[in-house]
Amino acid sequence: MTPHILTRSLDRAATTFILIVAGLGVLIPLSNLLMPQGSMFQVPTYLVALWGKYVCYAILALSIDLIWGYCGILSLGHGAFFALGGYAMGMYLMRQIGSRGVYGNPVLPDFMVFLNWDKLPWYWYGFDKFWFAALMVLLVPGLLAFCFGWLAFRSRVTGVYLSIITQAMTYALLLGFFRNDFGFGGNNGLTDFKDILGFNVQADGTRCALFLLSCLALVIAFLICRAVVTSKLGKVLIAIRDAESRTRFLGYRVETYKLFVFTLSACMAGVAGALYVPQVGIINPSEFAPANSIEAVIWVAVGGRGTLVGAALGAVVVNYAKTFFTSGPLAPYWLFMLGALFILVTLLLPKGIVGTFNAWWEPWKARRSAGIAADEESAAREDGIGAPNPAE
Amino acid sequence: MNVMDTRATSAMLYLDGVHVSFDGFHAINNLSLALEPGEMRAIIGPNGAGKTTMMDIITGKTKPDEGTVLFDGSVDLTRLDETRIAELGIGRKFQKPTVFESQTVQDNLLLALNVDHSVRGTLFWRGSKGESERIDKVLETIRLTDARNRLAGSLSHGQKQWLEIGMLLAQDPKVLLVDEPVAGMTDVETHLTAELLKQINKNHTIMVVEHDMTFVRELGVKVTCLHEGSVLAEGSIDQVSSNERVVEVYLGR
Amino acid sequence: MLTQLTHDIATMTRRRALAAAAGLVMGLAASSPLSPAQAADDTIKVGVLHSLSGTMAISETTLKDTILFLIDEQNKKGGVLGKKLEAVVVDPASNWPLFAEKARELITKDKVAVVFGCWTSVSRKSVLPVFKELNNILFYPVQYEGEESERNVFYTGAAPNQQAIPAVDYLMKEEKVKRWVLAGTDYVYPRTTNKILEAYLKSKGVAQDDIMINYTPFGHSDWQTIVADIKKFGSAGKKTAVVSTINGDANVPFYKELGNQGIKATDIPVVAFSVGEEELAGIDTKPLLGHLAAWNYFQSIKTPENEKFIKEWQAYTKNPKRVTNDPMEAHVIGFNMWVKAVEKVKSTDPDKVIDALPGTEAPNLTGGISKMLPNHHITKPVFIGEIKGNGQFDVVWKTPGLVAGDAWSKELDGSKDLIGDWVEKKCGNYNVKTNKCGGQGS
Amino acid sequence: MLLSCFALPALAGPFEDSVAKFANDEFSDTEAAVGEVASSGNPLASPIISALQDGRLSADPGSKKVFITRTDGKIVDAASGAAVDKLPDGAAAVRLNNRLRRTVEAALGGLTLLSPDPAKRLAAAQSVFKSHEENLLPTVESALAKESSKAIKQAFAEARAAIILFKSDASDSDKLDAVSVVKARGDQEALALLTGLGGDQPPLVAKAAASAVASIQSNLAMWSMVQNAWYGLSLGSVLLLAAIGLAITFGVMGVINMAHGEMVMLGAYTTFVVQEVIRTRYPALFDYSLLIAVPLAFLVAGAIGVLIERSIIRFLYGRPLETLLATWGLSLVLQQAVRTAFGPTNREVGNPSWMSGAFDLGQITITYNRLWILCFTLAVFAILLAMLRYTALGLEMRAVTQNRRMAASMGIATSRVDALTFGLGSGIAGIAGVALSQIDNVSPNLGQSYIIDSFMVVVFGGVGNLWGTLVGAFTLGIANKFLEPVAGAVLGKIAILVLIILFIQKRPRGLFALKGRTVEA
Repeated sequence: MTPHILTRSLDRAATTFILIVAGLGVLIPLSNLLMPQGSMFQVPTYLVALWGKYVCYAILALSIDLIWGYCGILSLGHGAFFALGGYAMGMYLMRQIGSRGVYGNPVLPDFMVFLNWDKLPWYWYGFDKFWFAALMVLLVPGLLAFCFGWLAFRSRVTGVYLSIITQAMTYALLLGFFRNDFGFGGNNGLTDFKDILGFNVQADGTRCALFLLSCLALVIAFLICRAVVTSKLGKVLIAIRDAESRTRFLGYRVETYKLFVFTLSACMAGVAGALYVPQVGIINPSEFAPANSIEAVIWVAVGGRGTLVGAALGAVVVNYAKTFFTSGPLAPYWLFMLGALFILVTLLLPKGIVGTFNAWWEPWKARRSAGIAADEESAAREDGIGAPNPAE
Repeated sequence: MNVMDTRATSAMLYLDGVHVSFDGFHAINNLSLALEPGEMRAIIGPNGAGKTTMMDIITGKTKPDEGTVLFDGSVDLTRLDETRIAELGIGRKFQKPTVFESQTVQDNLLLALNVDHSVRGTLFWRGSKGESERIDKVLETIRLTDARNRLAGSLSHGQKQWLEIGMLLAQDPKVLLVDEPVAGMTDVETHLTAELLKQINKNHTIMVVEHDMTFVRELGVKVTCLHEGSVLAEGSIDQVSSNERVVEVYLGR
Repeated sequence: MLTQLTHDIATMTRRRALAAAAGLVMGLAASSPLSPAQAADDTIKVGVLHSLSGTMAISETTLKDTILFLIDEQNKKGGVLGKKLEAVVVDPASNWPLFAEKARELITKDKVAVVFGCWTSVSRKSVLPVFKELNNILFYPVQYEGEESERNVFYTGAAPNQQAIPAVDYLMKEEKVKRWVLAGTDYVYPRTTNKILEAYLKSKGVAQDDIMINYTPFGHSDWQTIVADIKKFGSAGKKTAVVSTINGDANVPFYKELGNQGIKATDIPVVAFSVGEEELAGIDTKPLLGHLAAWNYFQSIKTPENEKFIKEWQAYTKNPKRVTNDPMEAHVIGFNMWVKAVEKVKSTDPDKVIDALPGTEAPNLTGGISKMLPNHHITKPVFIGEIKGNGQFDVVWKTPGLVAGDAWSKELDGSKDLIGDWVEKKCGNYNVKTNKCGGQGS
Repeated sequence: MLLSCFALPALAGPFEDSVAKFANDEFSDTEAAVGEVASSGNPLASPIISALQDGRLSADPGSKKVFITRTDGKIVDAASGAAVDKLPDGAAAVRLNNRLRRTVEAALGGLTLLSPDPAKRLAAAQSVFKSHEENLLPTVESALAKESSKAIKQAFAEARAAIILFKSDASDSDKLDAVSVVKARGDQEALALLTGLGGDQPPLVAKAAASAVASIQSNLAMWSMVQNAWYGLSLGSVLLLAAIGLAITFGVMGVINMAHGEMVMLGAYTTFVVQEVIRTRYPALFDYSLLIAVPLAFLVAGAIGVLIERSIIRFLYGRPLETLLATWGLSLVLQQAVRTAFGPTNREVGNPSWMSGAFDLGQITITYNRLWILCFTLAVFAILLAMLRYTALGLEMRAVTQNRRMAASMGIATSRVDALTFGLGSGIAGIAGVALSQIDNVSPNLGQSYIIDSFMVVVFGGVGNLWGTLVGAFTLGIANKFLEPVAGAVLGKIAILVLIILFIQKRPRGLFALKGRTVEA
C-alpha cells in the first residue's frame, strides 16, 4: 500500500463529495419549488429544513475534524462557538422583527419589554445591520477561540486537560446565557423570527435559498479545510498531532499553529451556527450544553476522524438516525440505539465509517491497479517535492 | 573574562554550575561542561545520571533552578523556549526514535528542513528545486532513498533511528544532540551509524549520549562520564574506562 | 490543489456524483408519504409531542400516557366523527430545536389533526412558528407565564392570574403574611410570575424591603446558603412566606434542606406553583407538612368525576399508586374540548376547529365546567392545598367560582392594555387603548 | 385520670359542645374549639389538642362525635374519655391549616408548660417564646419557679422576657431586663422578636432594643462567615464524594469515564431498592437502610464497573479520547435503562432519623445529613488511601499504573488488576450515590449533574493524586460558598469555572502535579 493512492483516492472522494453536496444544494430546492405539492418527486419543505440542519451540523463536524482529526486538539466545547455564531445571527433576526413583536416595541425585543428594560443594551447595537451581524458571526467565536487558545496553547495545556477546560468554557457560557440578566433572552433564547434580508424566513423560497447557502458554505468550508490539510501546514498539523514536542524541537512554534487552526475552526463553527438558526427558528442556551459538544465530536468519530468527508458524513448519518429513531414505536428506545452506536463504532470501527472503508477498499484497489510506477511519480508531484511546477 | 567581548566563552555549548531538582530529587547537581565548536563529545553514565535531563536543559524543555547555559558563547539558553533554541541551531534526536509515523519519510525530512517555519510560510508553501535536492541528498546519506514514499511508521527500528538523524541533517543545526542513536541496532547498523556521525561531525558540533561502549570506542572522541547529575570523569575512552570511580559506579561497588 | 480539482471534476467522477445526488433527492422525495389522503380516511391522527428522554422526561412522560389513555377511552366510545383516533408519538428528547423539527414532522409528514404537547415555555416558543406557518393546533397543558395568545395555541394550563395571584391573596388573608421571598429558577416563567407578583404586592402596600427575590439555575442542588438567607430574611419580626417558582428537579433538594434546617410551615410557609403530586412522589413529605401549593386541580379533591378518572387511569396504567396532577387534568379538559369542537363542525380542519373552540365547554375534574375563552385560555377554579404526610394535598381554600385566564397580565406596564380576542378582533395582542392589533404593525 | 373520666359526663354541657365543633370540618369552628377546649381546664384538653396536632383526632360529621386515637392505638371518645372499639365509618381526621397549627402549638404550649416530661416543657417554653401570649405569664412564672433543669429554666426565663416585652403595662425596668435576657439569647429568633417589637415602646426600651438588635446582628454577621465556611466544607464533601471514584478511574488509570455519573446514579437507585424492600418487609430496619445500602451499592456499581471494563474499556486502553466517546454512549444507555426500569420520575429515598434534622453550634445550624456526609466522605477517603497503600491490590494497582510491562513481567495479572481498579472506582461512585440520595433527586438524570463538577475537581487537584482531589474539592466548595452570597449562585459558579480555566493555564497539570521528565515522556 503506497500512501499516494490514499491521497489520490481521497481527492477523488473529495470531488465526489463536493459534487454530491452541490448537486443536493441545487436539486433539493428545485424539486421543492418546481414539482407540484404532493408529487412523488417533490421534497417536502420540512425535509428541506431538516436537511438544512444536517448540512449545518456537517460544517460543525468539519470544523471539529480540522482540529481533532488533523491537529489532535479535542475540543469538547465546540458547541459554544456554534452557538455564539447562532446568537449573532439570532440577534440580527430579532432586530429584524422590529415592531411586529407582540408588544409592538420598534426597538426592543419582546423579552426585554417584559423584563421592563427601557433601552437596548450596548452589545445589541449594530445587529440591525446584516453586514455587522455577519461580521460578528465570524468575529465573536473567532475572538473567543483566539483568547482561549492563546491562554491554553501558550501554557501547553494539552490532551484531556484541554478537553476538560473546553467543557468548562461551554458550561460557563451555558450558565451565563441562561441568566435573563445577560440580555440574551435567558432560557427561551431568541425565537419567533420574521424575516432575513427582507425575505420571510418561513417561506419555501427562503428555506430553499438557506439550504442552498448552507450547501455552499459546506463546500467552501470543505475546500478551506482541504486547502489547509493538503498544504505543508497540514503536514505540520499532523506532525503536531503525532509528536508535539518533536515538532517543537524542529523549530515550529506549535502554539501559533494550534491557535491558527483553532481560531479558523471556531469561525467555521460560528458560520454553521449562523446558518442553523434561521432554518431551525430558535437559538437558546441549550446549544451550549456540554453534551451537545460531545455529541458533535461523536459524529466525527462515527464518520471517520481525520477524513474530512467522513466528518461531514458522520454528522448526517448520526443525525438522520436521531430523526428516524425519535419517531414512531422506536422512540422509547432511541437512546439505547444512539448509545450502542457510539460504543460499537469506537470498538469495532475505530477509524470511523470512511476510515474503515478506505482501509478495506484501498488495498483491494491497489492490487487491481498495475501502473504503480506511474502513480508514484504523480504522487510525488502532488506532494510538491519531486518536480516543482514553475508555472504555479 | 573580558568584559568588552560579548562572547563569554569560546565554547559552542557551555554549562556551568547547573542545578535541577524534581520534588526534592537532585537530577542535575552542579554540572559544568563545555563543547568546543566542531567537537564531537560522547556522554556516558549509568541510568539516572542525568544525561537526558541535561539535554532537556540545553533544548529548553526543562528550566534549570540555577546555573549558566550558554550557546555560541553569548546566548543564554535558560531564557528561551524549545522553538527558539531549535531556530538558533540546536537539533535533537530523542532516546526513543521519534518520527512522524503517519507521514512519509520524504515528508518527515521536508518538515525538518530549516526553511520558513511560520504559519504563513507553511500555508502558502511551494516546493523549490533547492529543497528537493537537499532532501534527495539527505535520503542518500541515511540510505532511505528507496523508502522515501513509505510511511515512517512502517520503517524498521534502525531505519527510524536513521530517519531521525536525517531529520537532524535536514534541519542543519550548529549543534546536534544525539540521544542513544544505536539502541536496538544490529552490529552492522551500529558501525554504519558511527561512520555517519563521524561524517556529520565534519561540519557540525555533536554531543552523543550512548551506553554502547563499542560504539563510543569506535567514535574515538573525548568522553564525559556523568554520575548523579555531575561530571565524574572526562578524557579519552581509555582514560575514562580505567578511572576507578567510573568502574565503581558502573559495576555498582 | 485547485487545478487538481478541476482536473478531477472533468473526469468521470462528475457524472457519478451527480447521479448519486439526484438519487438521494429522489429517495428523499419518496420518503415523504405518497398519498396523505389515504391516511386521513380511516383514522384521525393526534400528535403527542412530549419528551420521553432527557431532563424533561421526568414530567412529560405522564402527559404522553394521559393522551394515550384519553384516546383509548374515546375510541371505546366509538372515536370521533365515526373514525378511530390514532396517536402519533414522537420524542423531542428535551431538546428545544428538536421540538420544532418534530412538530413539523407531525404536521407535514404524519398529517395530524391536532397536537398535544410541550411542557417548558421554551419548547412552546420553539414550536410556535411551526404551528403558525403550517396552521395546526397545539394544546399546551402547563401553567405558564402568560403574555401570549396565539391563534394556533390553546392554553389549558393556568395563567398567572389563575395560580399566583390567588395564592398570594390567600397568604395575605389567611396567614397574615407581611414579608415575601420570591424564589425561582432563572427562566421566563418565574421571572414573569415574580414580576407580576412584585407589582401586585406593591399595589397592596408591601414595601420593597419586604420583598426578596432570588433566582437559581436549573437543577440547583446546593440550597444551604439560600435556605439560610430565607431564614435570616424571615427573622425580621414579620410573618414571612416563600413563593416558590422553583422548577421541578431543584425542588427535592430544596425541600430536603428546608426540612433539615428546621423551617416548618408554621414558621415560614412555602407556596409552590410547580410542585404537584408527581414531584412529591419523590420526596418524604413528613417534614413538609403544611407547606402549600396552588393549582387548579388536586388528586385529593373528592368529586365523582375525579374519582372515576383516577380509577380508570390507574386501571389503564396498571398501577394502583399512579398519581394524577394538574397538567394531566388540563390535557383532559383540552382533549374533551377538541373532541366537542370537532364534532360540532364535523371536520378536523384546523381553521374550522380553531374558530369553533372558543366558547366550547367541557367539565373539569373538580366539579365545574371549564370554558374556552376568546383569548384561547380557559376558566378554572383555583385551589390552595397543604402538603399532607402521604404525598397528597389537603385543600384548604378555593376560589368561589371559576377564574378566567388572562393572556396578558394586568399588573405589568407592557401588557396591561392588551387583550387576546380571536373571536371578534381576530387578534392575540389587541391594545384596548389604541384600538390596534400590535402584532400586525402599529 | 380515670376518676375524672368517669366524672365528666355529669359535668357535660359546654365542654361537650366545644368538642363537637371539631366535627364541623370548618377551620373557624376548629379554631374556636381549640380555644374553648384549651381554656376549659378539662383534663382531656391536653390529650385532645396534642392528638389534633398529630392528626390523631378524628370526627364523625354525622353523629358529631369526636375521637382520639391514642398513641398506643386505643380509641377514646374525646368528649367523655370513654373507650370506643373502633372508629365509625364516616370518621375522618380533623383537618388543620397552618394558622390553626400555630394556634394549636400555642395552646399546647400553655397546656404543657407544667408537663412532667422535660422535653415537652422545653418545647412549650420555646413555643411561648414565639407566641408570647400575655395570659400565659402567670403559668410561665410558676413554671420558672419550679423548674430544676438549668437549660429549661433558661428557656422559661426567655419566654417570660418575651411576654413582658410585648406586655403593654409592664414597667420599663422589667422591659429593660427582658431586653437583656433576649439579647443574651442572641439568635435569629431573638432578633425576630426584638425587631417585631413595634414603635409603641417607651423610648428607653426602644433604645435598648435597638442596640440589642445591632449587637445581635453584628454577632450573627460574624457567625455567617463561619457558616459559609461550613457550607463550603459540606459542598466540598459532596464534590469530593462524587469525584473520588473518578480520581481512581481517571486519575490513576487514565480512563475518561463519562459514565461515572451513572455509577453514582446506580448507587442511589440501589439505596431506593433497599429502602423499598425494607419499607414493605422490615419497617423496623429503616434506620439501618443506608448501612445496608452502602455495601450493596458498592457491589452493584463495582460489578457493573468490572463488566464495563471487561467488555468495553479494555479494548480501548491507550486511546483515552475514544474511551471518552464509548463511555459517553454507555452513559446514555445506562440512563435510559434506569428510566425504563424505574420510570422517569424521581424516586423517594427517605432520610433515616439519624440523618434528619439539625443542631445549633453557636449561631449556625448544622444539619445532620450534611455532617454525616462529610464524615462519611472523609472515611471513604481514608479507607481508600489506606487500601492503596497497604493492601496487595493497592500495591499491584500502583505497580501497573507506573509500569505496566514491568508489572506484567513480575507476574502481576495486569488485566485482572485493571478490572479490579475500574471496579473499585465504580464501586466508590456507587457509595457516593448512597450519600447523594440523601440530599438530591433520585432520578435518571442524577449522574449528569455531577459529571462536569467531578472532572473539574480531579483536574483542578491534579490527575493521579488523591490528596489533590481532596484539596481541590474543598477549595472549590469553599470558594463557591464564599462567592455565592456576593455574586449569586449562577455568577458564583461561572466565576469558579473561569477561575479553573485560568488556573489550568498557570498550572497545566493541576494543583498537585508530579514534576519531572517521566510525567511528560
